[in-house]
Formats: sequence, C-alpha cells, structure tokens
Amino acid sequence: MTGTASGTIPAAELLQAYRTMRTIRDFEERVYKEFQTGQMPGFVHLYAGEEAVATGVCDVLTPADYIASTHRGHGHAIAKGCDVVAMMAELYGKATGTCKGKGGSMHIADLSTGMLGANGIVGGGPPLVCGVGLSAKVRGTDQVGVSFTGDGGSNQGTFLESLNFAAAMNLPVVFVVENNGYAESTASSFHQSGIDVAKRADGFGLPGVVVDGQDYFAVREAAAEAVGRARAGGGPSLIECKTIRYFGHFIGDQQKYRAPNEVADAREHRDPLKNFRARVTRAGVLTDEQLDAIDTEVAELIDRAVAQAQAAPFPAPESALEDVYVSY
Amino acid sequence: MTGTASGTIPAAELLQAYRTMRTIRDFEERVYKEFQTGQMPGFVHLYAGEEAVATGVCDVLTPADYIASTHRGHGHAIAKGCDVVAMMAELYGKATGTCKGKGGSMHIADLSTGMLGANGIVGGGPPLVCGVGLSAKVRGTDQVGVSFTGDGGSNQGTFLESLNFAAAMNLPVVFVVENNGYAESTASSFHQSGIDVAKRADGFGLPGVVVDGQDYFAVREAAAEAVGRARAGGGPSLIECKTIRYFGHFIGDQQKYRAPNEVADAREHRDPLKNFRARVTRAGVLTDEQLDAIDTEVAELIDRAVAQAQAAPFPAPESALEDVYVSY
Amino acid sequence: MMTRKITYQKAINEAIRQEMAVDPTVVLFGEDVAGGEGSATGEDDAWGGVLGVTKGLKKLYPDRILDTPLSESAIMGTAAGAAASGLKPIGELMFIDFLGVCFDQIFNQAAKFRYMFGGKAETPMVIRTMYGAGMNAAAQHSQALYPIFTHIPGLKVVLPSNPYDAKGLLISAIRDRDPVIFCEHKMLYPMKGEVPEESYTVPFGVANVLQAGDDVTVVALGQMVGFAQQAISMLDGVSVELIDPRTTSPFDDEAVLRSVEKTGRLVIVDESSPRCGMAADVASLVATKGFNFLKAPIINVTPPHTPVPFATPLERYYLPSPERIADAISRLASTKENV
Amino acid sequence: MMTRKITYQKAINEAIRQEMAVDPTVVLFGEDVAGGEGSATGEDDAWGGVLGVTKGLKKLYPDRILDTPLSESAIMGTAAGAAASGLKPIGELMFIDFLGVCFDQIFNQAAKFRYMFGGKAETPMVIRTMYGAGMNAAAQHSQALYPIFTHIPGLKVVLPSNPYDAKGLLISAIRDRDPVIFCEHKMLYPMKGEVPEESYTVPFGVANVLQAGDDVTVVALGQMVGFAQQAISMLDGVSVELIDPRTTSPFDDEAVLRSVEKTGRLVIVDESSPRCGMAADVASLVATKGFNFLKAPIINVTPPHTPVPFATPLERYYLPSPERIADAISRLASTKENV
Ligand SMILES: Cc1ncc(C[n+]2csc(CCOP(=O)(O)OP(=O)(O)O)c2C)c(N)n1
Ligand SMILES: Cc1ncc(C[n+]2csc(CCOP(=O)(O)OP(=O)(O)O)c2C)c(N)n1
Ligand SMILES: [Mg+2]
Ligand SMILES: [Mg+2]
Repeated sequence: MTGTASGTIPAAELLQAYRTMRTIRDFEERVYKEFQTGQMPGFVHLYAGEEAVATGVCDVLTPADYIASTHRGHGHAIAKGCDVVAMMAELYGKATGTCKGKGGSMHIADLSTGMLGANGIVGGGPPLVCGVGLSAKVRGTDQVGVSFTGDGGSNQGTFLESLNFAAAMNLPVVFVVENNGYAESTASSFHQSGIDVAKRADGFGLPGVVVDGQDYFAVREAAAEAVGRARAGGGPSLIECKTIRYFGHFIGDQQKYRAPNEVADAREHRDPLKNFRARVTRAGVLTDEQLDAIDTEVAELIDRAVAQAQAAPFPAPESALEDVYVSY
Repeated sequence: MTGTASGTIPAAELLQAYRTMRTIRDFEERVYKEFQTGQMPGFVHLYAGEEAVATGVCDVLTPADYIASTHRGHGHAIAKGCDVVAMMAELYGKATGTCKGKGGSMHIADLSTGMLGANGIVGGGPPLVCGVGLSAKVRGTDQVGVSFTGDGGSNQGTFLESLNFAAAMNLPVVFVVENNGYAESTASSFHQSGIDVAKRADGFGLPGVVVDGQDYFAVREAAAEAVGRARAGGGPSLIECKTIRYFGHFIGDQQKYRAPNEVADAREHRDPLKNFRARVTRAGVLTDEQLDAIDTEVAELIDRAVAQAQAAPFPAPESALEDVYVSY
Repeated sequence: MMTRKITYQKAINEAIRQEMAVDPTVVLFGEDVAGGEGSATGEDDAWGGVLGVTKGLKKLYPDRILDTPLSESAIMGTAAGAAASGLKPIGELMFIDFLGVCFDQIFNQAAKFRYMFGGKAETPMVIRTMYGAGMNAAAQHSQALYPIFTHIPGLKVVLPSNPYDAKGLLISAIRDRDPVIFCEHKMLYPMKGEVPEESYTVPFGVANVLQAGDDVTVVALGQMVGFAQQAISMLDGVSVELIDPRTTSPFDDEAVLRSVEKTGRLVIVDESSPRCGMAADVASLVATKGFNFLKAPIINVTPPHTPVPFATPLERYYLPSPERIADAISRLASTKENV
Repeated sequence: MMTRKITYQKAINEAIRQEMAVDPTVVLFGEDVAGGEGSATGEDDAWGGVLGVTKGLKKLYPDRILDTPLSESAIMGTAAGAAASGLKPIGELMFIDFLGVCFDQIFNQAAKFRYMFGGKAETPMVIRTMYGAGMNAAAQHSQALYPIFTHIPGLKVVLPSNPYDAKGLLISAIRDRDPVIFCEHKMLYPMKGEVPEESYTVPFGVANVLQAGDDVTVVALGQMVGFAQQAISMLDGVSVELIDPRTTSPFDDEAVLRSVEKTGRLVIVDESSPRCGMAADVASLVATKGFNFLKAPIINVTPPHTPVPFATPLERYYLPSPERIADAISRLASTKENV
C-alpha cells in the first residue's frame, strides 16, 4: 500500500470501510429512484459523493462514541452503524422505521449506536456534542463526540461559539466540516468569502486542518489524530473535508446554480469509492473480486430494505400521541 | 507631538476628545456615588477606565454614522453625542430621561445622534450594525455602522456570525471589541483561552488588529483606518482594544475575582485620561490650564445633570402603555 | 370585474414586486432568496427561495434582492438595524421553526426598540416566514409557532389564508411602520384565487367574515380556514358564521365578540399547539369579555400537545381535520341552551 | 416540627447540593455559576451566580460546578447532549430573557429528541433560569416568558412560588427524566419560609391549594401568589379559594376545574404578557372544560401588552398589584348569578 496511514489498516477494516461507503452510495441512489415514485414523503437530502467523510471519521470511533449529524444524515447514520433496513422504513414513514415513522429522513437517530440524530436545524449539532464531551469528562470515560457541519452550517453562530466553548472547556470533541461548496444554492466562494473553514479554528485555539474529503485515507488519518487527541485529554479539533455532493440540495432541486459538468466530472475523477478501489487494489491489499462481492451483497441488502420498507405497516394514527415525555 | 497620527489632529479636536473622556469619567464616578443613595434603580454597568475606546472610535465618526452599544453603554452614548443631562435623568427613571424613563441604563438610545442603543443582550449589537451597513449601501450613502462588544460577548454566536456575514456581504461596518479581560467574573484567559479576539477575524477574511485601548491615539488611528476602509467600500474590520474597567461588573460587584491591586495599578499607570494629558501637554499641543478648565466645566455639567435629574418628575404611570407601536 | 386568478405564492411575489417598484428603500434578503450567489458557472436567481416564491425578483432588482450566508441572527439583526436606519427591509426566515437561532434579534431588539427608547424609534421591517404542517416535513419544519410572536408586545403578526389576503396584507406589512411577522402557510402556496393586478392593501386587525350565520361562530386561521370551509360543507342545517381574523396581533376582538353575541356558540380552529396557543387566546378573549353571550362551552380544535410527526397517517391525525371540525360544530350546535 | 426557615435562594442551593451529594451524574454549569474561572489572582467561587444562588457549591464539587464562556446556545446544547449521553445536567440560562439566543437547543433539540427519535431517547436535563419584574431591570431582564416554554410539547415548566416548593420542585426536576425549565422569580430569592433540612420532592402537575373558599377561585403563579394573598387579606366577606398550579406543564387541570365547580367564579393572576399567555391558557381550559360551572365572566389580571418598563412608577403600574387583584375578586364576587 502506497503512502499514508492506509498501510497500517488491516484488510478486514478496509473491506468494512468499502462496505460502508458502498452501502451509503447504494442507499442514496436507490432513495433517489424510489422518491420519484411518490411513495416516499418529505424533504430528503442525499449524501452520495461524500461517503469518504462519514466513513473515514466513523471508522476511528467506537460504538460508545457519539456523533451529531445534519439534515444530510443518511451517510453518517450508516457509517455509525444504524440499521439500514430500519432507516429505509423510516424514510417511508413506516412503523418499523428507526423512529417508528415519527422522524423521517431529517431525524434518524439511534442512541444505542451513538447516533445522536440527523438534524433539521443547520448548526444544531455542534452544541450537542459539547454535551457529549462534558459527559465523558465528568463520568471519566474516554468517549468522544463528533459533530458534522456543512460549509453553510459553519456560518451559523451555534457552530462558531461551540468551537470556542469546546476549546475553553477542553472537551473531547471533533468538529468535522463537510465543505461541499454549497449551502443549498449558495456557493461558499460567496457565503464564506472562499476562505477555508479550518482557518477559523486558529482564532479559538484549536487545531484545524483541511483534507481531501474524497480520500478515505486522508479523512481517516486526520480523524484518527483528532479523535486520539480528544481521547487523551488534548481537547477539540476541527477537520475540514473538501467534498462534493452528487445530487441536488434535496431531491427535486434543479441545480441551475451548478455548471452542467460539475457532478459528472467529480463522478469520474473524484469519486471516493473509485479512488478507494484503485488504491487498495493497486496496493494489493484487497482484490476486485472481494470488492465486487461486497457490491453484490450491498445491492441485495438495499433491495431487501426497500422491499421490507414497502411491505411494512404504517404506524397507527393514535401513536402520534405517544413518546412526547417519559412521564407527564 | 511625538509619534503616531496624533500629530495630525487639530488642537480643537483634542480638546473635545479630552472633554468627552472627562465627561464619561465624571459621569460614571458620580453615578457610582449616587447609586449608593438608593435613589437610582436597576442594574448599572460603569464604563470608567475604558474611555479612550469609545472616544477614540466615535471621534472618527460623523453624526450620520451609527453605533450599537452594550450593557456598558454610557461611554458610547456620551462619545456619540447623547445629552448627558437626559442620560442622567434616564438613570433615575425620570420623564425627562433619554427614553422617558422606559429604558434605563441598559437601553439608552438616541437615533438622532446615531446611537442605536445600549443593549441588555450580550452580542445583541453586531447583527444590528450589519443592517446599518446594508442600509448605507442600498441608499448609496457613505455611512458606517460600528458595534461595540466585550471579550465575553465575542464568544456569543451572534457576534461571530456577524463577522462572516459582514465580510461576505462586504458591509461598511467596524466591529470594536473592548477586551477588559473579564466577562462578569470570568477571565478571558479561560473563556477565550487567552487568545486575541482579533485573530478570529482572519478566519472570516476581514482585517483584525489589536490596539492599546488605554491609548486614545492608538484607538483613534486604528478606527480611522477601519472606518475609512468601510466608507470607501472596502468592507468590515475588527479592532480589539485591550482595556480595563475600574469598577465591578455592575455596581454592587464585590470583585473577589480580581487581584486587590489590579485597578489601583491601572488607575496609576494605564489611565487613559492621564495618558492623554501627559501626551498632549508634553507635546505642547494643549496646556494643563486648558485641560483643567475642561475638568471644571465637566464637573459643573455633571452636577447640573444630577440636580436636574433629581428634580425632574417621574413619568406618569399610565405612560407605561404608550410607545409600544407606531400604530396598532 | 375581478377575474384574474393567481396562486398565493404568486400573490406574494407580486406584492413584493409592486412595492419594490414604488419604494426604493424596500429590500429583500435571506438564504437563497435569489439563489446561485457566488456560483461562477451556474445561473443567478437559480432558486428564488426554497419553494420559488421570490423567483424572478433578482432580475428586476439585482441590488435589492440579496442572498445571504446561513446566519439567521445576522439576517434578522440586519433587518432590524436597516429598518432603524432608513430602509424598509424584508428579511426572510426560511422556516418559522428556525426562530430558535435568531429570536433575540426579533423579540428583544426589533420588537422593543420603540418602547425601550421612549417612543423615539421606528422599525418598519417585515419578516417573511413559512409555517405549518401537511408536507411530511416533520417536527423541525412544520410548526405553527405564531403564538410565540403574538405573545410579544411590539410585534404584529399576519397569517393570510388566501391569495387575495396574502397580497393585500403583505403590502400593508411592507408599508407598516412597526415590525411585522408575515407567516406564509407552505400548503397554501399553490392555492388559487382572485387577485387584482393593481396594488391594494388589506388592513391589519380587521377580521374577514367569510360567511354569516346564526348558530355557531367558527374562528379559523391560516390553513384552517379552508379546512373549516370543508367542514361546514359537510354539515346540514347548521348556520355557521366563519371568521378569519387574518392577523393575530393586532386581533379583531370586536368581530369575534359581535359574532358570539349573535350565535352564543364558538368553535376555534387553529393549527398551533394547544397550550398558550392561539385557540386558547381566543377562548380567553370570549370567556373574559363575551362570557354573557355564551350558551355553551367553547370548543377548541387544535393539534395535540405533541411535536409534529413525520409519517402521513400520523401527520393527518395530528392536524385538525375537516371531519373533526365538523364534529365539533355539530356537537356544539346540538347543545341545549345552558343553565 | 418543621421550624427551620430559609430563603427561596438557599432552598434552591440546598436542593442542588443534596442532589449532587447522592447522584454523581448531576452537574451544574453556566456563566459565573461559580465565578472567578481563569483568574490568576482572585478567588474561585467568587460569585456563585449573578445573585449568589449557587454560592458555595464549587468548593464542594469543583469538577461538577463549571463556569462557561458566554455562549448560551453552547450551554443549552451541552445540557441536551450531556443528558442524552449519561449525565443529569443543570444548565443555567442566567435570565429567561436570553432564551432568544439559544432557544433552538431547548425547543427543537432537547424537547423533541424523544418524539422525533421514536421514543428511544431520554433527556433528563434541567434549565435553571431567573425571570420576572420588580427590580427595575427593564425590558430585557424582567420578562416572564414561561408561556413560550409551556407552549412547547416535550418541555416541562416549573414556577415555584415559595421556598418549600422551590426545594421540592427542584429535586423533582433534577430526578425527572424529561427536560424541565425551572423558573426562579428574582424577587422571591429573599423570601423566607419553612423548609425541611432533609431531601424531599414536590410532584409536578399537582396544584397547591393555599386556602379553600367558596365564592371565587383565584389561580395565581410565581410572584403573583404572594400578591394574591395580599389582595385577599384586603377583602372582607369574600371566601376565596387560592390555587398555585406550581407547574404550568404539566398543568393540574383537575384542581382548577374542581375549584371552579364549587365557586363558579375565576380570577387568574399572572405575570406573563396577556396574549397567548398563561392567564389565557387557564381561561381557555375553564371556558372549554368547565364552562358549565361558571356563573360569571372569567377575569384575567395580567400586565398590559407592553414590554416591561424601567422606572419604578411604570413598573409598578405594569405589574398586577394586590389592589388590582383585590378589585377583580370583589367585582367578581359581587356579580349576580349569570342567566
Ligand atoms: C437554522 C437553519 N437555517 C436554514 C435551514 C435551511 N437549510 C437546510 S440545509 C441548508 C444549507 C446547508 O448547507 P451546508 O451546511 O453546506 O450543508 P449541505 O446541505 O451542503 O450538506 C439550509 C439553508 C435550516 N434547516 N436550518
Ligand atoms: C445573552 C446574554 N448573556 C448573558 C448576559 C449577562 N451578562 C451581562 S454582561 C455579561 C458579561 C459581558 O462581558 P463582556 O462582553 O466582556 O463585557 P464587559 O461587561 O466586560 O464590558 C454577562 C454574562 C446578558 N446580558 N446577555
Ligand atoms: Mg454545503
Ligand atoms: Mg469584558
């Protein structure tokens, strides 16, 4: 295996990483397709193209660690270990869904896997992982909290003040910025004057780095360092991952603000799965056959998820009244 | 006159600057004293010690420019030209007060002088001056908006996102940070990891500088540059002024979090009025007699303000119902 | 001769366009209100707002229709500061659900300037915002939070229920000299109705009596006006007076009291949460000032005290349905005179 | 044998101290809750909160009483995130008026986790916050914004009116498994009352009937409970039943309805703004579910629809006074039976 820390990653972990990225990709491509049938309601934001970020980060976390996600949360949920079948059912609003049909795409959460929730509020997650960090500190565990935020979200006051807060309180937290160049239709060249988000870290006294978000190995290496520092009591870090989304902001977006070839070019030259496959096969760590086998398994999984989701019952209407409080 | 831009400031302006600083100082010292009598209600935050900041900044503004102030707003109000007699009456809650007794210390405002208000909400002002900047831009004037924020306030999301917002929108705005080392009882060595607030500017693409907030000339020079840039369409800037407050956070604060000699030392060695006097007399631009005359005039003014405030009537109780809407 | 029919969405767009044409101090800004800002290769005005409501305005007024960074406190503060310094800004809060990241600038700043400053400030700003359920947008994108704004002295709150009102109320809002929260129900955007081409205003604080009746007064707001109309059409032999207050602050107390004086019976249909919500507010008005008119208990038809759920059957159950409204009206109509 | 009298402020301090002693997952944080953090030369625990309520706790629990930067969204989010991951945090929102810079973390995050996540989350957090008028703290430091929290499904809202309740309700709040907004009236801090030394709880949703009576029911909250007591002491020959709901969410509907069934007359005294406020909420409850008990119009005694003014005569005029409450009660008591 050439260069970087990838050489030190066991083959089994690499296979798992590929499986995660492939699962995210297929999940999203399929959701895109199924959405067109009109059976899948609500606003849906797809993560395709950004797989290496969620996967590279979550692969250095333990199940006891927590992540706080965004409106574009499917990839994070899958990478953190949420059940894909239940997730698909949730998107269909079914009783078997991750949230029993109460949450939908923007609220998929599973505390048992450390997934603190997708979030309909941009900038909602960073303050929450400060709480995870404080909790770990006070309880004396070595758990870490990771928040994901987009380039757009990194302009939200809640994100910015959390950077300072975590630094001042020396919390075991990592702020991952997924800079895909757009907040909805607005380009980051405008909305943050084209300046690296990582640079903001300096002003608060936490380390900030920029990595290629299309490169699983680069992301994982940066995440390993940041998470390791957090676990060791070294406080928070920021990692900015330059990435690209393959679909519109949400399903239905006409994307007129993008150059016609922008996504096609990226799919060709900056695809995280292609990059990964090339790297691991060229290095002789994994074979195309192994990876193809995963492709087949994942395709079956997604088929099954869709079939089960479609077959599942809707929640009983009166269940709308449940789950507001533990007791009231 | 030695060094800096001070040499280029006409003597009349220097006299006026001294008058402003002296007025702020005497106003605050007197409020402190009068408050003890129990006639002056509410929470009062005194600006004494920080006079050079408000004065240095406001001296490069025109009456058409706007400032947004803080909970510690008396100094800004005086420097921007609010009537001291009416301000004193406001602190007493009298009908003749700047706000007819409705606002009190934390809400002194006078739009006719460009004073957009003291503010009980820390971080309340920075978003507001973005509006002033947009207004000037759209109406095609060369007005500038200046917000004042403390070190504590510079950790508030509203402040931080305004930096980015103003930069992205290229607004004629100046963010002045008054770093007096404390947010209430909490030291900036902790709450912002002891890092210069000016450093935060880099991450948003606006120029940020640190100046000695006890030095009128340094503040004025930095403000002139920033305001000039804003007027010329060059966008926002940040100026961090290192300063010190002479009193507690509010009147009544026991200040146990401070070293016993901290304020005494500053009064001795870092006093903005003393510094100013030494500078201008040594340079032969103004004489002690001239400055003493101002001292006397200001003392009389403050006496008069207190006497008039005490003699003034309270607002009629039912006037509580007025001034909610223009029409309803 | 009023024949042109356009959608609620177009009516809003037209109101903004017409006011921008006559008043150069009107400026609109928010996230993606035009869209495409900063994109080197794509189209400008690529979105016109997340649901296309402001589409086309950027081309007409490129310097007064402005995309912003994703920073709601800065957007709302910009509206407040601009209003206090010479503009008539329209700031967009994309979804009303986002008020939690910027509420201070609205309720402690804009709303209180005039009062705190002793009557010396004017803050003529409009906040356009989208609210309401029915689109499976789930708990953080479906709320009807206008009671929170209505609660705040210093704010005016507007809830158009049809295209005609949307245009006329928005023009009133833009011309108004106080801060106005203009709440657009996202399910109403496609609703068509007659809307005059010329500019006109609908005043605040004047309820719309959609139909007169003698047995039961129904007060309904926003999307619930149409639901109430459906409910009424299901009923036989009940004479219903249907009132749409159009603005919750100011509120047309008189119209409701006058109607209850006639009918003695009141159903309030509202989409906001029940506790300290708008239905409670209207019920309280009548229980304190119109009690002697009442012949039977007031009935509030509202969602339950739960967040808005995602799945269709849950969201349907959550929202007051025409059936549930009809049931309330007919139950009330059949009550004997009380005491 | 309950003789020890301590202040409301001390009762709160004691509740926190006792819960921290028995539960190592209880942690309290906020701006200056200890004070002096980062100061090289001064005292630690220099403040104990802006009015000294948490004074002394830092020395006992130095790792669990934490000063924070001035960042309310981060503080509230930290409470929510910590509660979801194993702590029982108490986050301080110094003044309730500051909710506008952090409300999202409370109402869209903490309050909705359980529901949005399909019942799989618990968020056992407390937000301690100071509210209310009477201290000339003016428009941005005197509000009684609990109706906004009461409006939100998923939150519980507590308003102790005396030292005994303050301690017992706060212990309940800390042990509760849902997010609780604990609202402390700043004018009540010096109030003294009998408070057992040992730990005890006062349950949520159970009103306190301070005195039984037959003619008029008075529902009063927070500071208004004492004002109502003063009002009652001014009256002759009126038998008043005084009810303090203690929590607005959950609310003890039954206690109020039972009382109105007996008296037929209701005065509600509340310090929050009138529109969509707490008085309206209670009036609506009775107008919808207790209408047949009522013999006369409900009277709401609240501040006017204005911000809180600064000057003493204005603030006095703004707040419901004992005189105004007494007047409402006696007016209501003298009404003839209706119809
Ligand atoms: C507080 C808030 N403001 C606005 C929105 C609407 N919105 C949803 S996603 C989005 C853009 C987010 O951009 P970015 O953070 O870059 O994430 P991306 O969608 O690119 O993954 C906006 C404006 C929201 N959900 N929450
Ligand atoms: C949003 C908000 N949070 C907290 C407070 C309470 N408070 C008032 S002043 C202050 C400290 C401000 O410190 P800094 O910004 O440094 O200004 P200074 O008082 O030193 O001038 C705090 C916490 C407030 N008024 N508003
Ligand atoms: Mg993005
Ligand atoms: Mg300070």
